[in-house]
Amino acid sequence: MNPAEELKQALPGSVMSTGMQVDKPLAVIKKEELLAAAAKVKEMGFDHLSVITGIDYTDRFEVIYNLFSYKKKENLVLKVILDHNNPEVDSLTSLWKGANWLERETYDLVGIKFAGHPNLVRILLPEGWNGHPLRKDYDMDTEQFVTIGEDGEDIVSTDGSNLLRRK
Amino acid sequence: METEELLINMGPVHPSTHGVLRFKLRMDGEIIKECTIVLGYLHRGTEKLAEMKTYLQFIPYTDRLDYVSAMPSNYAYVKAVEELADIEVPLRAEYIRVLVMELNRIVNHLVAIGSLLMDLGASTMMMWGFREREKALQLFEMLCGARMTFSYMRIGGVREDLPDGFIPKLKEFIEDMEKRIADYEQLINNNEIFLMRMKGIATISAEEAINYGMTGPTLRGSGVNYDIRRLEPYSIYPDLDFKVCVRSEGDSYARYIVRIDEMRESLHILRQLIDNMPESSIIATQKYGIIPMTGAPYTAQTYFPRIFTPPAGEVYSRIEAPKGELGFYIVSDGTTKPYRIKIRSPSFCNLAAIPQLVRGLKIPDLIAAFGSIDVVLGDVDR
Amino acid sequence: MDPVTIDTTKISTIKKKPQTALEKLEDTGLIHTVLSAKDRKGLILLTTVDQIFNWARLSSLWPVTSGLACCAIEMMGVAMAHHDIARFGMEIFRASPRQADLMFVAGTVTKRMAPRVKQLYEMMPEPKWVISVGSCSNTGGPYHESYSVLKGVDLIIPVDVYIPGCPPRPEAWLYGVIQLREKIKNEGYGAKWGINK
Amino acid sequence: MWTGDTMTNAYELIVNILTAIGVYDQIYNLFEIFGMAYVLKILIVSVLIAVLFAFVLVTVMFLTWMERKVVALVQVRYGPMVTGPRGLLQPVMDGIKLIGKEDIIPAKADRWIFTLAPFIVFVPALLIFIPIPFGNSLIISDLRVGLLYIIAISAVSPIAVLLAGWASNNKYSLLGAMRAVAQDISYTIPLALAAIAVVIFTGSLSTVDIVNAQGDYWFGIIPKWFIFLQPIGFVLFLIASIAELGRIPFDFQESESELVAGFFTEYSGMKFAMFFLAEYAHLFAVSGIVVTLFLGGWNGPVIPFIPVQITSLVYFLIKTYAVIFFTMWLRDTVPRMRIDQLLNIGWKIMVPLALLNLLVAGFLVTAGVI
Amino acid sequence: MAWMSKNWTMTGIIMGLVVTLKHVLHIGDRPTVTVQYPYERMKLAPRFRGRHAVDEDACIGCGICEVNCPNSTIRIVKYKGRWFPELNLGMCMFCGLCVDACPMNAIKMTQDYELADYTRESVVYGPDRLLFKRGEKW
Repeated sequence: MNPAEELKQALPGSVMSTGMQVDKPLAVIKKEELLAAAAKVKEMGFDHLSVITGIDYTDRFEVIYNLFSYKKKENLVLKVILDHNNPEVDSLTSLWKGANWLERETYDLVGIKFAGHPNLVRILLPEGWNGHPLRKDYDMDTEQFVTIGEDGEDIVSTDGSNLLRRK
Repeated sequence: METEELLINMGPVHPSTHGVLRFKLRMDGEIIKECTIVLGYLHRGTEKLAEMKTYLQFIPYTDRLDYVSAMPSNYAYVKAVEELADIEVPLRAEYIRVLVMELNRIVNHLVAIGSLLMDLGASTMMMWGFREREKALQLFEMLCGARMTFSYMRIGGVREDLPDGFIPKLKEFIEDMEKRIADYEQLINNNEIFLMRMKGIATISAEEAINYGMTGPTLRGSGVNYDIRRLEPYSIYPDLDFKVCVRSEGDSYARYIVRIDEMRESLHILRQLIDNMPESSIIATQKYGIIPMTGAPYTAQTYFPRIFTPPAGEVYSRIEAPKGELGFYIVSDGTTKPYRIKIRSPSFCNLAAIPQLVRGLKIPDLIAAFGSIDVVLGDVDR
Repeated sequence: MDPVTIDTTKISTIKKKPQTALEKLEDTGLIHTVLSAKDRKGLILLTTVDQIFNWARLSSLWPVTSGLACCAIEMMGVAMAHHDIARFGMEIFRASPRQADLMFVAGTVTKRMAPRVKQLYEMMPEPKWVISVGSCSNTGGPYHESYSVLKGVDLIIPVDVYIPGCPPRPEAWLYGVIQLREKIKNEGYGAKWGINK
Repeated sequence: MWTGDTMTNAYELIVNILTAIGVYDQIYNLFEIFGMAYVLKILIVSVLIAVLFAFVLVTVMFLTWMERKVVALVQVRYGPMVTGPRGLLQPVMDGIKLIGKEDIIPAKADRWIFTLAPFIVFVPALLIFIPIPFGNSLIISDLRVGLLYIIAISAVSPIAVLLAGWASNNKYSLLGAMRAVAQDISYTIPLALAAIAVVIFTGSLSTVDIVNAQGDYWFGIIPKWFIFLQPIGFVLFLIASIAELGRIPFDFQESESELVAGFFTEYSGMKFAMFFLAEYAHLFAVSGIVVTLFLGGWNGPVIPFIPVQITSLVYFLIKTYAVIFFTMWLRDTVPRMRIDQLLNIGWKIMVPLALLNLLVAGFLVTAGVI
Repeated sequence: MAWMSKNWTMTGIIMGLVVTLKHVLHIGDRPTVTVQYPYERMKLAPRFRGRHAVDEDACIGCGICEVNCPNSTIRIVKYKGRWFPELNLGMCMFCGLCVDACPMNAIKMTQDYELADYTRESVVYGPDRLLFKRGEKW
């Protein structure tokens, strides 16, 4: 029996469906139950949180957690489906410290909020950047510039006159 | 005694941040009380660009993720697409792929060790490391015409076959490398100052390392016997004989020694590959290839799938890159361009543990710890 | 398959090693300035100073240590044993911009990095030069469509020499350095300060 | 005869040479007419000092070239090649370029101290050469407290370093300066203690006396250098002087990968050049002192028909360059230490060992063994 | 007091000094490896990907290279009444996809890497600098 089925048996209320993602077992979790399911999964021995991926499907968001177990040498994929208007899901930082940066990155680039995250700020782009680039509706035409403020922090604006060289 | 805290800003342009990374340090004298890492000074938006490129056009971009070891990045991407489209790769192509990846692993570790020692103040090691790197790069140049950004892998195979005279030169390189590794070890391994700087510094336990999602030599330095080449074998690794190098101490020195040992193992793998190199085509033709022009030789150029459309679906595929677990999460919607590509880069996840590693240490220790983690900023910021 | 043979020997003409004393002097960069100073308009008083200072400047270009991306690794390659930029007296990579004369913009200049690069340039004392290395800093290169990359470093700071390549191989890099040396030879003493152009 | 042993310094040597040629009396009388004989002495000494400083500056320039060449040799490359034959003109070019650079004083820096600090570093670096015997009678002034003078003068540079670090108003500079001062202070003690052990044998602080004490041979072959009497003292002195110089493995004041450029991060142009020159002048001076104290100074086999002044100068320079080469060779081999480890070693190992060494030396001399 | 238990005989450092001295004296196959560039050159591999060259007779100006270029380096422009590619080498990433894509095998990559120039415009290589005739020595 693969781990996704196992998880469904243990928590029948929170697993919506199971399946396979190429060769990896996949379980779709209800978004309210993610933290409980993840705790259960960690208990099952999946100690390595490999990656968190956020995907914008224009009508919905999906967050995918790829897990691996060092003990059992098994893979497991967890998937949460989020509403497009207000994408928010529980943070897994309490279980995996490594989730901290991965969630921040997902927040930064895709714009998914993680409830309970200790420090949910942008990580790759400067604070104040307009929009989340990996969303399909991101405006690629507006140039945004960064300048340094008094205290050494970044200031984002669409006006690059301080930065650009006068020709 | 009450002392005033000192705020120090290291980077983004600093000699020992291996590129553009910024540490914000809250210091008590010379002791780091808190280290905050600010990323994103090299964020180039590769994942967004991937949505605008065809599957083939994205290959050169994977070179520029981890620019010290581009072949594994190439391969990780190509492997993910092949898994998505279920393409079977000819055996010779797989052998060549593994050969270049292992060669690149040596190059990566040479750069890693060299820049670590450079940060510690011993520039000689870096010079010697780059001397051997140059020889490896000449091999790469013979093979694919570029030194760092190869764009050598193709979906279903590799771009070009091994050129004449490649294998003898490779053999020469392996012979030479054996001697040089001995030189490095004599120079630095037992150096008292080096031991003082590295042993017992920035220790991380196995549980913590796993919890942080650390992978690669960094994790193996903490005593976790984990190598994707062994546990989730891909390509031809199941047929190869190699040892997973593990140290149990979990300090900077252990991570350094793991790298030195891995170079030896890579040489061992290279020897096996040379001995068993099979003869076959170098690119898959069964599904997406086009019919070659009559009389044209059997190369990637003639079998080049200009319009490549994998079936719709999602795949996460990962390999053991020199720095750790490198994964590509690809979502295809059945068009010529990927819908979404997410890159799981080893440097990004390994770097996340630095603030924990260096708390209570000093600035020189931060540099040693950071060097021993081996981070490339192109891989972190993507 | 490949009937066209491209004769590469003609492209890469190998420079002759200097033999006579005059050739050797010219190679170091002095003689050329002596000869060319006559044709140039400028303050006569400064011309002899010109020759000496230009020679000194082109002979000891200290770059600032500022690698940005991929090209930075090749910058290390240039400084290492096989190519050895030290032959031109340039191995002193100063970490502090205050002591540097030359900035290699080696790699992608992102929007977030751009003000820092500009600041670094402004911190360097005059006279100073900039070499833009690689496609990314020349024009934005592979990433010129990206939302977070500046489309060429010359938008923010003046660039003296552009070296194409992604990354350029170390010889191409050294060729760029030689081009810069040629440029400095023909500069006036105060060219960088706006006098004696 | 002007090659006699009666001369103690270079002034007397010059006077003797002039006398031997037969012009000294005329010149002396010329000055005597105006009642200004002392001016002649001042003149000669000034010329001597000018010659010394010129010699030091040329040597320093040569040392920067040598440093780059030695690094290149270890790292299997060539080093400077293009400028001048084998790149010999490279340091000159660097100097001229630095003169022509813009001199930046940061807006928030303390203007006066910022400008003053390089001079305070540079002047003692030259003054330290006054009592160093370059050869038989080739010494500006044989001070009776020569060794004390050297240690005292070299203790001035930490003050200037601290001024430079403070005035720059830069955190890296300040940290670098703090490190430099801590390091200098803690290593001056073992340095002085190791030197005093030598003084116990000679009974004099004069550098000339120290060198003369090493002139003999044991069994006619082994020179009576203090390195053989004081091996521990020699090692301690060498390590402490490398630490005082702030070279790898002890280059915390600069430590490029940690503190950018240490206390001179903010300096540019000629002021930076002064720090640079002072560093190498110090290297030369310290190597000279090591030679004087432990390696027999200018002593060496006498070659007939060549004035002893010349042979002794050659012996001294050969020994000094050997010491310099060793420091450069060491620099290319080892990584940098950590500042707390360095201080630990300084206070917990070097000082006790130096004291023990002193005790043994004192015992040997009192017991009359040597 | 952990540092007290360390090896203070410094054999490690002495070993290091020995191996560096071997390099200084070039003992045992440790030669100086520098290639003095303007006077000597490294041997380039035949596959080296340098500046492009376009076969004047073979090129049909179809624009497949333009389409296949990952970052729009190539533009098709009119030259001598025909259409040829123009390459902005300041933007090119030398990946070789245009060479792979060309249906006529007209576009090649030469071994010329000495491309540094003083202005941004002068690194844009038009057909005048790219074209060569088949059979003609370059």
